Order: sequence, then structure tokens, then C-alpha cells
Amino acid sequence: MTGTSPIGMAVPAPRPGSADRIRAFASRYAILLFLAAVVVAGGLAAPGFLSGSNLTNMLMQFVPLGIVVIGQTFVILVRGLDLSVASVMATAAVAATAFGGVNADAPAVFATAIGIGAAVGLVNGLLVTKRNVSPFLATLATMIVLQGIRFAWTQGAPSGNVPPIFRTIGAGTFNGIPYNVLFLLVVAAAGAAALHLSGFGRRLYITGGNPLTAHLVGIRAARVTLAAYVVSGVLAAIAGLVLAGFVGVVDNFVGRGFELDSIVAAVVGGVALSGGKGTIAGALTGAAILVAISNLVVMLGLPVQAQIILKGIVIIVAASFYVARRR
Amino acid sequence: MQTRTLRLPRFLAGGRAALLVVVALLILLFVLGASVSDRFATTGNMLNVYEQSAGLALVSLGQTLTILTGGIDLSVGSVISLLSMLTSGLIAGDEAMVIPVVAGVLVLGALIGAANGVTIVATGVHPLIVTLGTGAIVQGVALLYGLGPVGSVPISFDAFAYGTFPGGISIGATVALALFLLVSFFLNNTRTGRRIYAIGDDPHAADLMGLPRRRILVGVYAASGFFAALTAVYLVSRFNVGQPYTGANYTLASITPVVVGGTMLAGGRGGVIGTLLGVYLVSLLNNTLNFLDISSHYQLVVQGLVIILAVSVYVEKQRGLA
Amino acid sequence: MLSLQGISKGFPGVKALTDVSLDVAAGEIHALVGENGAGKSTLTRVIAGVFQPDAGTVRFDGRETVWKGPGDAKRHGVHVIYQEFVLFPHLSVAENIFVGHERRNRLGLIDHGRTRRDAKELLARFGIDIDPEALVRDLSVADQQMVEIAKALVHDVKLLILDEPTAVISGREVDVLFDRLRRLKQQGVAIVYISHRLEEIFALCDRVSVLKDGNHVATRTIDEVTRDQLIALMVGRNLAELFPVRRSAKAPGPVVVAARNVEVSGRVRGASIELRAGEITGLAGMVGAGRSELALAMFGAIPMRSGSLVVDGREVSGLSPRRAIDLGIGLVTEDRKGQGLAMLLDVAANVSASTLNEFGRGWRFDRAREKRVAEQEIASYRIACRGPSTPVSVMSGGNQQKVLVARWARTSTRLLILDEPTRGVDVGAKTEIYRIMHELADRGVAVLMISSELPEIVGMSERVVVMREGVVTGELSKSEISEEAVVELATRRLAG
Amino acid sequence: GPYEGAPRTFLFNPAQEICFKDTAEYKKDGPYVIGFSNAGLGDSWRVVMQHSLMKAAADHKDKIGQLIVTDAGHDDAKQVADIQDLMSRQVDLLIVSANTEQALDPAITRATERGIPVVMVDRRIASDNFVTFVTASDTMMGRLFAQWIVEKLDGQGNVIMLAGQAGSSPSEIRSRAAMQVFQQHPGIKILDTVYSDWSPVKGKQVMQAAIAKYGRDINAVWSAHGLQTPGSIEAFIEAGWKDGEIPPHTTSDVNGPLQMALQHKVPMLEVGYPPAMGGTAVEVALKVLEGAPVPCIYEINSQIATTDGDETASIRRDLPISEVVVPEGPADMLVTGGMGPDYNPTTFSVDYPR
Ligand SMILES: Nc1ncnc2c1ncn2[C@@H]1O[C@H](COP(=O)(O)OP(=O)(O)OP(=O)(O)O)[C@@H](O)[C@H]1O
Ligand SMILES: Nc1ncnc2c1ncn2[C@@H]1O[C@H](COP(=O)(O)OP(=O)(O)OP(=O)(O)O)[C@@H](O)[C@H]1O
Ligand SMILES: [Mg+2]
Ligand SMILES: [Mg+2]
Repeated sequence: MTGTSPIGMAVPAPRPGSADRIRAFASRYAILLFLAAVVVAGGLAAPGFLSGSNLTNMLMQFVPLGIVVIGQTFVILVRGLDLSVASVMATAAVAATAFGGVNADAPAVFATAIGIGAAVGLVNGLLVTKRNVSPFLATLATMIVLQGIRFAWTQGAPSGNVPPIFRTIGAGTFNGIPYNVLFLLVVAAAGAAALHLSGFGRRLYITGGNPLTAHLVGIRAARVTLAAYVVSGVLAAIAGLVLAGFVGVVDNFVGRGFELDSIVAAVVGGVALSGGKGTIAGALTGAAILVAISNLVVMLGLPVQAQIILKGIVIIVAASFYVARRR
Repeated sequence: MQTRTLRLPRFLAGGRAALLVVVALLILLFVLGASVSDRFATTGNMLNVYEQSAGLALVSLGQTLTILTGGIDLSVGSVISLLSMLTSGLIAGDEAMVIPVVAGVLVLGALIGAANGVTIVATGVHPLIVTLGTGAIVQGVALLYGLGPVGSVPISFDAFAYGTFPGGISIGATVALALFLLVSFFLNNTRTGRRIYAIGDDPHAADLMGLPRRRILVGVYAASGFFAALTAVYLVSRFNVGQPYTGANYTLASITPVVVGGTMLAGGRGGVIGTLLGVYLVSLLNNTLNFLDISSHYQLVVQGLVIILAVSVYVEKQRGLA
Repeated sequence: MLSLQGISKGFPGVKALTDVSLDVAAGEIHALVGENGAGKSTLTRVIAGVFQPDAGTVRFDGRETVWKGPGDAKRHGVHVIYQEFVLFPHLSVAENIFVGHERRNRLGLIDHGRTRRDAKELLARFGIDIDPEALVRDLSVADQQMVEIAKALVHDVKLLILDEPTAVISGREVDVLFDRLRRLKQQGVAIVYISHRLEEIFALCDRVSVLKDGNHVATRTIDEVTRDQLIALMVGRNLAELFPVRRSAKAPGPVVVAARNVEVSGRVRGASIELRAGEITGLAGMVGAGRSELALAMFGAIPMRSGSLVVDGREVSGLSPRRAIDLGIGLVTEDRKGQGLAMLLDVAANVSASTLNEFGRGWRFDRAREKRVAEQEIASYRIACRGPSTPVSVMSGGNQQKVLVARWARTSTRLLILDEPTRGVDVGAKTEIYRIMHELADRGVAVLMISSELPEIVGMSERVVVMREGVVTGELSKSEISEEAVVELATRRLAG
Repeated sequence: GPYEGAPRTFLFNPAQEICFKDTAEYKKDGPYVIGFSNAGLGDSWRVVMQHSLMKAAADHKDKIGQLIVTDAGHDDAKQVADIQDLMSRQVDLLIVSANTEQALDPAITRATERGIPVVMVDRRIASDNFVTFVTASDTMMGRLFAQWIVEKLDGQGNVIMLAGQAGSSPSEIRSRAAMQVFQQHPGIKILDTVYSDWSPVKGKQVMQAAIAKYGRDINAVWSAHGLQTPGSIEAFIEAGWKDGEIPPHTTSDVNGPLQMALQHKVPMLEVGYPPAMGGTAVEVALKVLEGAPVPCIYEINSQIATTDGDETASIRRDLPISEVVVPEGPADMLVTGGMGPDYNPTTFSVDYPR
């Protein structure tokens, strides 16, 4: 992904020549090493794991999670949390079927979905910044409300067709490379540029690192925070569309579990829940690890229980690694 | 300079505004329900609401403790599921097994909770992440134990959930109520209780003061696990059987009454009495919505809005520059 | 009572203490001085069992001891008042005082009545009027510090360590504290006293030990050293003059910024102040006088209930930090870590924080230029760090303060407000900050320095404004400035 | 043409005595207050089932004074509370679609003991403490699917079981019934049981993994319902299976898989599990309240459909899939809903007595 280093990673610069240097290097890239280890071990243990078609599968599953994780990273960076992403995804997917199901509808579908995502992000952001509601609760509540609205809209089960172009985006491949990977690359590049190269990103890190400082240096912290929630909402909506195109049939399961998975992926990738610390690249690596592990479990023929248990172990081990590093 | 605010009795201290909001909402719902149906405001229906509060009450009681320390326990759902399966699976319809199995399950719940606490203390990872992880592990174990309902319990076992004292007062809900009062007393009048508030208020200061923060945390998560186990036993009593997803909904559901009842997610402020009122609010809300004939879709909307309403009314001004 | 032998303690990348040996006798007040980052607080923590030393032994009460943790040390009679507050904001004053030693009845339950009574009695002994049932977060910072002090004195103390206890209190409260400490000394308690205020050291202590870069440099009885010698020991060079003389002291220019009748909820009640180009104005007063709030309000960081800010003769509307920055105003706040710095970020990011637009609007952000700017500031303010990408969290307090000053000097074309700019800053860094203030004034910037240290007010100010209880009680011109005059105004009874 | 006779599960039932319930004790005068406690909505099948129930209530306004509908959101505890609340509202009869078989048993048993007649629909409770159960058989579906696969493969081959949700009773019952059949045929190997959570999205993901693992060794896919079947077929297409190569699939109710079967020449067996049973439940409820005897299990018909040439020795179809499918209809519409041609679940509204 991007090689940009985040600003202010609190890693003391190693003294030249010391073993610290190796350790610092190892700890900075450990998450990538971990992913590499999973991939290599997977390749050895399950022959089909590294086959072209399986890699394509994994990529295709990685993309929607990756898109959501990017948005989640924005929110966590400002000391937030977005539990409403899954609900937004499903609602955006419903929007994809709300029109005639032909390609000409695509712009309208896009506009509607992104409008929904932005609106939810706005509500989340306003609750957090204006009413001081804790992000956990604010987004939990919008998640529930949005689900109700969606159910009322669809009477309980979405129905209708997704425009074919979304099928292409969601499930098409070109020489084994899924089209949706392009989508992710664009989103990731834009996200990384916004976070690591732009003034907005700098404002975001300052706001997350110390909101009082942000206030004192004239950063409109509330607006920055609001923007982070809107980004998360919009990206969740886009991920919802990509997932809707994955099968072409929309149901209430679109996005299920993404709220916790995206938080876990970000944390596994080194984004600190205490705010102000983490990168897009790290978060995406975290997401890749989750996808690789769940795929590997299936490839190894392990029971579904093993997948759940393994995920739990990975969460704790990876997260404790970052804490150990911070000490 | 000190403003003399009205002092509530000690057990109500903390999140005063919250309690007033919850009580106001309770009254509002009651009036609303009574105005649409003359069957609503009957003793029978109110006892019914009371009875329905028990499960949520038990699990929220433990959750209040973890949140008071500034943490959270997202493993309760899985723990309830696993332990409900163990309860019915091991009792397997045998009257003689009831007492040993229930005792064992309660101990096991406390042990799982303690393991959460130890992991949190030993790794320093945020409890949200740790318990998410252990929750996944426990869920996996539950599915290993069985993919569907396991075992059964003797008919008499349902007394906990459905049994009543004379006058139709639910046994389960009354047990929960008694436990709330007990824990409230504990929090306000024992050393450990007060220290739970202290470590939630400022963990760093607690360390420098030499408070046994780690031990208390382990104890608090053990308590959360214990109450999850008790919830599991209650649900087996209510459902006659344990199932692999029985507890799933309780993970997030257990948090709502806590925060609606005025306990701050940041820790150090609040109390279990607020949670109890929060539980009654949720219970009454469900009942009222069923009486109002509102389509189930809008019920979700209403629930979400109630959370937002209750919580955003009494959020604290963030301590800032002045 | 306490004997340290060869104590060393390192953190990743930093050697905080090297081979420190030190004795503190019962009935002695032993001062510990040294520059920021010299290792005083770290030593405190080793003694208190917060950190285990990497090497060396701690002998306490004649026995070699390895504390299992702060609680263990406490049980043996070691009490510490830490540099930062160790208080539980949402517990009551009484509960804070007895936390860890809760008052209990025969059943082992908390005795709320006795807790309240005992706390009341204890506070009364300090002559401090605090409601024991108030929540600590509702107290002023000075009162919080008094609670901290009271807390340390409830038990049988054998060794009491105070790490900069007077940083946020002044006047009468300091007197009360010193009086207490002298009495404890008579009772045979060993006391370690850490402060950057040398006059306190001379007034209170028996012996003084100097730490420099983690090394124990010297221990002297207080009669053997002069102030200048002590400074020389601490900084390793002679500081002939702590307060540099401003060479080009021209007549002050016109009023550039004025605050008129500022009210801030409860704390500032109709204060006015005028600041002139090129002039250093001191804002003095007892802690809690409302100076910080006045400064924050002038900067737009907290809302004014009424009143106005006038810049170049024009009233500013819609005041906010952003607007203040645009007007050329800077504010170095008193709470470095809590308010000033983004601790997770590096020096460059902290220096540029208030002038982000300078590095590109919209999407682009010119990191290369930011880095160059940071390098310049590091050089011109002599900030000790490994470069622009050093995280501020690993830097010493004095250097962190310089980063803050560097940031705000960049925006201050009209006015720079510095709130306690040298609090917790060592003498070396102090002089540097004074030099920077002079430079800015020379450039025609109005400088407003809030300080609770009288020597600093007297030594640096060209005009002094004094506040008490939210009201300006007087103004002293250059020739009128003296410690006595300032104290007189700061404690003057308010009419009505 | 479609089979319109009496339910085959009834006709072929080998038991000499078929259980009937006398409902005289429940006889009372209308208008009735009927409570319907639904386990939850969330997929199109359940929505259509609820709509068919509301429609039937609307058709019987003369007898039904009020129909109160509650929705437990697939939460046992909420459903128990819903049932109690309905009893608190003093309904004359309860129609319940139980979220899980066992957990709702005590609550419904209590209702029955209190003299409230309970009609179960779609999902029953474990005990027999209700008046009657309106259903199409899960066991029959599971067995038919399995038997068809056995015969399609001539008793030799590898099968992936694409189940619903781990632990949910319809999925587990159908799987168990299927396994009874498969176990009788040593040549049949179950490669894996994977869980779709009744979702095409999840179904596609797990099938992609299974395909990556077993490739062309997969000879058939036993799918517990039609909701997830499209995901599986998609996974095969994307993995490079040409039309006509995709292994046989089973399905139920949903239009999408039928469209795909025809388009991609997938051998397919469809056994309906008609959501119209919601309406039937109302009819049966009225019979109970009128005191007429009803069978203990009220089975309704499942249509059997296959793709052309894919009938086997045991499985004969009522209709070809080409006649069941709605070619231009949405992929997720239910072809067995019985709600008429203009029905659209999203816009459906009916004036039932509230
Ligand atoms: N927990 C820690 N982790 C890493 N480094 C630390 C830690 N605590 C202190 N240090 C470093 O150890 C050195 C000594 O710090 P210490 O706080 O003891 O100094 P001090 O003399 O108390 O300074 P001040 O006068 O500013 O309070 C400094 O370089 C500081 O950055
Ligand atoms: N309860 C509190 N919690 C957090 N910060 C506080 C609290 N009370 C005061 N402060 C801040 O601490 C600083 C000093 O406190 P204090 O109120 O005693 O003095 P002040 O009014 O700022 O006056 P001065 O600057 O003249 O000492 C101020 O910045 C104030 O905003
Ligand atoms: Mg210090
Ligand atoms: Mg101040």
C-alpha cells in the first residue's frame, strides 16, 4: 500500500548501530511480517491457498472490508468508533435495488447510497460533537434506528435487482484481478493522501491526539470529527454497493458483522482506540490478516468453530503486541 | 464558589440527571400505555413487565461494574450462550444434577470472567478488544459443544424464570432486584466498592495510590462473568434448554440500560440503581410498544431514539479549558 | 532513614538515573534540585516503589528494601505528593483524603460519617475552607493541591516526598504548607522536597542534592551554598544573571490589543487590560485570581460572558482561537501536556500546528517545508532534540515548553500571551524563554506574561497588572514594580 | 400442471390413525382477537409469510375483530415477552412462529395451560402443547433433496452441504434428515458442511472457499433453501465452470436460482416451502375458534419442480422449473408466495383489522 509513514509515530529513533534499530524496524513492520507469515504458513499447509483463484477470492472478500476499515480508521483516529457501518452498508445495498435495476440507474443509486452514508455520518458526528454522546452509543443508536428505517422501507426484506454494472464492480475480474480491487485502491489512495499528505489529515491527527490542543491552535475540532464520521458513513455506503454487486441479491445480511470486524481489523493493524495514532496501510494489513485467516480455516477444512476461535486469539495477540510496543 | 447542589441519598449519587430522565421516561411511557389500553395499567400487566426485566437485569448488573471501571465486557453474550448449553447439557433432565451443575456453571462463569480480567491486566489491551476476542473464543467453544440446543432440565427448573411469590410477583425478577440492592450497598459501603469507582475515575492515580487495581479489575470481570452465568441459568429456566446463540443479543443489549441509567462509559461515575431503572425502562418500552400496535420496524426506530434522547439529555460537559 | 546506593534506571532510549547515591536523615528536609529531565521525579518513583531500579539498592529505615509497588511503600510509611495530581475527580474530597485508608466501622463497612468528620477536622487544621463532600473536580487547582497535601498527612509518615508541591499554590497556602513541613520535621519525619523555586529551598531545607542528567552531582548543607553556586551545579555553567537585561528597551508603542470589561462565568468579573507594542506586561495575582481565564477568553478559547477584545482600536467580533491567530495573537497555555502539545506527534507537527494553512490549503500539505521550518526553529530556540521528527513525548519539560513557545511566536505579530511560561522549567531553559520574550518584544510584539512567581514578575515585567478574584486591582509602572507592591495589590481587600 | 390434490405427506402417511384434535373447548363467539407472534422478519420468505397472514385476516374481517402482530427480531427472550404481552392483552388465540423449537416451549406450554389455543406456523415448539402446527415438512425437504442427489449421482460422488445458520432449527432439521439418506449410500461422500446464514453473500464466500479447496471434485451441492443458492452458483461460474458443467443444486421458493438454472443449465430440484402457510394458519385458527376438529399437524402442499430431464426414480415433478420461474421477475422474489401477480413485498399494504 502506501509507504507513507504516519506523522509522529512515537517510536524513538534508534541510536545508530544499536540493536534498537532492528527492533524498531521489526516492530514497525511486524504487522506486515505477521501477514506474510500467515500467507506462507497457509501456502504450506493448504496447497490450494495460494492458487490464483483462491487469491482472487480472498482479494474480492478483502475489498469491502478494506473500504469500511479505511473509514473506521478515520473515526478511530479522532477517538471515535463507528458501529453503524454495517447498517449503512445494508441500507446502501437496499438503495441499489430501489431503482429499475438497469445501468442507467447507476448514478442515481450512487447518489442515494452516498447520500445515506453521508447523512448517517453527519448524524453520528453531530451527536458526538454537539451532544457529547459517546461514539459507542451514538453509533449504536443510529445503527438501530437505521435498521428500523430500512425495515420500514423494505417491509423487512429487500427486494429488486442491482444494476448490472454493480455486478461487474462487485464480482467481475480482469485477468484474475477483481475489478473491485481497483475501487479499493482508489479509496485507499485517496484515504492515505487525505490522512498522511493533506492538511486535513494533519488536523485529524492533532484532533485525535489532543482535542484541546486542536481547539487552541484554531482547528475546528468538531468539524474535523464530523468529517471523519461522514467519511466513514460514505465509505460504508460504497462498501455496501460493492457487496451488493458481489452476488446481485440484496438481503439484510449485507454488511453483517462488518462493524466489529472493521474495528478489529483497524486495531490489529495498529490503529489506537485512544486516538491520534495509526495508518491506512496498517489498518488494511489488519483487514487482510482477518480475511486470510478466515479463508485459511476453510481451506484447511477446519470446522467453522476453529475460525471463530482463531479470530479471537488473533485479536488479543495482535492488540497486545501494540501495547507492548508502546511501553 | 462551591455550589450546593441538592443532595440525593448516597445510593442514588452519580448521574442524578440521568435518574430523573429515566424516571420521567418511565412515567411518560406509563401514561402513554394507559391512555391506549385499559389492560395496560393493570397489576397483571405491570407484574408481567417486572417479570420480563429479570434476564436483562442480571447481565446488565455485571456490565455496570465493568463500565464503572472504565471498561466494558463484550464477551457476556457468548458466555451466556456457552454456559446455558453447559447448564442444560450437563443437567440432562436429571433432577439430582441441578444443584451441582448450577454451582459449577456459576463458578465457571466467574472463572471465564476472571480470565478476561487477567488478560486485560496482563496485556494492557483495551477491554473492548480483549473481550471481543475472548467472546469469539467462547462462542467458538459453544459451537464446538453443540450446533443446536443441548440437553434439557427438569420441569421444576422453570421456577426461577416463571415462578411467583404469592401475589404473582416473579421470583426471578425479585432475585435480580435483591442482587441490585446488594451490589449497590456493596459499591457504596465497602472499601472495594469505593475503589471500583476510584480506578474507573483515574487508573493511573489508583496505581500511584497503591490501590490493588489489577486485583479489583480481575474481580470485576469475574463478577461480570458470574452474572452472565446467572443470566445463563435464568435463560435455561426460561427456555428449558441451552442454545449456541441464546446470549448473542445480550452483548449490546446489556450496555443500553447501563448508560441510559447514567453510568458513564468513561468510568468512575454512575451506579447500579440507574441501571435497574434503565432495565425497567427497556422492559416497559417493549411492553408499551406491543400495546401501541406500532409496526415492529418503527419499534427499532423508537428504541434507538430513546437511547439517544436519554443519553444526550445528560451528557456531561467535557472538562476543557475552563 | 533513607539511603540510596548506586541507583540506576533507564527507559527505552533514555538513561534517566545513573548510579545515584543519596542519604536522607530523619528530621531533615532534603531538597532535590536539577534541570528538567534531570531525573528528580524518576528518583521519587524509585523510592516510592513505582519503578524498580535497574541497579542499586534502596535502604529504608535501616533495612534493604525492594518495594512490591507503591502500596507496599505506603504501608511502610513512605508518602509521595507527585508532580501530577493523584486525585479522583469524581470522588468527594473526604473520600480522596482517605482513599487507601478508608475509615471503616466495626463491620468493616465504610463509615461515611467518620470519613466526613475526620476530613473536616484535617482540613480545618490547614485553615482551608473546603467542603469535604464537594467533588474534587469542582475545586480550584490550588484547593486540589491542598487536598493532595492533606492526603499525605493523614497517616504516620516516616518519609514524605513532595515533587514540586508549590507549582500551583501561592502566598498563604505555601506558608501553611511550610509550617506543616517544619512541624513534621520536628516530629522526626524525613522529607524530600523538590522545587524549581530556589528561594523556597533556601527558606525551608537543611540540605540540598543536585541531579544533573541523571547523575548525582553534589549534596551540600544549605548554609554552604549560595544561590549562584546552586545554579552553577544544576546547569553546569554560571548564570550570572537569571533575568537578562533587555538591551534595546525603547519606549513602548501604541496599545495594540486591549480587553474591555471581560466577564468569564464566575471567575473573571469585569477585567480590563491594555497591551502595548514592544512592551512586556506582567499579569500577577494569587493562583486562582482568574488570570488564565482572562487570557483564554482574550484568545477566544473560552467564551466571554460579556466584554470585548479590541485590536488596533477595532472591536473584534466572533472571537475564536482561529480568529485570534489570524489577528496575530498567540497563547502559550499553562498546561503543557494537557492543552498545549499533541504528545503523539513530533516536533515539526507541533511547531506548525497553529499555522497549518501556511503549508498549503486544501489537499496539499508541504511536508518538506514544514520540516525546514522546524529545523530553523530548533536551531534558533536551541531546542534539544534529535530533529524535527522527534516525538515531543520523549522530550524534557523545558524543551517541550520551547516547542510551544516556538509555535506561538510564529503566529504572534501583535501579542503573545504566556501563561506560567516557566512553570516546572529549569533555570537554563528559563533564561532561554526570557531571551525569546525579549526578542519578540524587540520586534514590536506585545508580550503578556502571567506568572505566580514574584521574582519573575519583578525581574521581567516593564509594567505589571495585578488581579484578584477576577478583578484588576491595580497597575504598576516600571518604577513602581516591587514584590511588596505586587503582593499588596494581589491581596488587597476588594471594596464591597 | 401443478399438483392440487391433498397433501402427499398426509396421503402417504403410513400411520393408521391420524391424529385429530377436538377443539370444542375453544369454541367461542366472535369477533375474535388473534395475536400473531412472529419470530422475526429479515428475509423475503418471512416477509411474504407475514403478509399472507395479514391478507387472510383482512379477508375474514367479519370474524376477526383484531389481529395483533408482534415481531421478536429473532430473539427468543423477546418472543417470550411478546407472547406474554399478547396474553396480557387477552387475545382469544395465539398464532406463533417460534424462533427456536425448544426455547419457546415453556412459554407456549404456559399459554396452552392457561386455556389459550395456540396455532403454530412454520416453526413449531418441541413439545405437543399446542392445538396444531401449520407447516410444510422440513424433514421431507431435507430427504427429498438428498435422495435426488443420490440418484442424480448414481450413488457415487462428493457433496457439499450448504446449510443455513449453525444452530438454527430449520437448517439443522433439514440437514439431519438429509444425512439419514446420505448415510445409506456409502458411495456418497460429504466433503464439507458450510454455513451460509441464509445469505447469498455469505453463501458465495463459503462456496468460493470450498471450490478453491475441492475444485472439480464437487459433484453436487445440497442447499437447505433457495436464499443462499444463487451465491453458490455464482461461485462456480466465476471459478470457470461453463454452462452445463455446474453440479446439481437443490433449492426452494426463490426465483433467482431458477433463473440461473435455466440460463446456465444447472440440474436443479426445487421443493417449495410455501410462505402462503401464513394465510393457512389464519384459516385454521378460525376453525379452532369455531370448535371444528383439526389435524394435529396441518400439512400443506409443497410443489416439486425440476429442470428438464432431471427427474429421478424417486423424484417426480409436479411442474418443470421453466413453468415455475418468473423470467423477468426480481431474483429474490418468492415464486411460491401465492399472493397474486401484482404482489410486491416492498409496497404491499393491506387493511387488516387492527
Ligand atoms: N515513563 C517514562 N518513560 C520514558 N522516559 C521517561 C519516563 N519518565 C521519565 N522519563 C525520562 O527520564 C528523564 C528524567 O525524567 P524526570 O521526570 O525524572 O525528570 P525531572 O527531573 O523530574 O524533570 P522535571 O523537573 O521536568 O519534572 C527524562 O529524560 C524523561 O524524559
Ligand atoms: N476543576 C478544574 N479542572 C481542571 N482545570 C481547572 C479546574 N479548575 C481550574 N482549572 C484550571 O487550572 C488553572 C489554574 O486554576 P485556578 O482556577 O486556580 O487559577 P486561574 O483562575 O486560572 O487563575 P491564575 O491563572 O491567576 O492562577 C486554570 O487554567 C483553570 O482553568
Ligand atoms: Mg519531575
Ligand atoms: Mg493560571
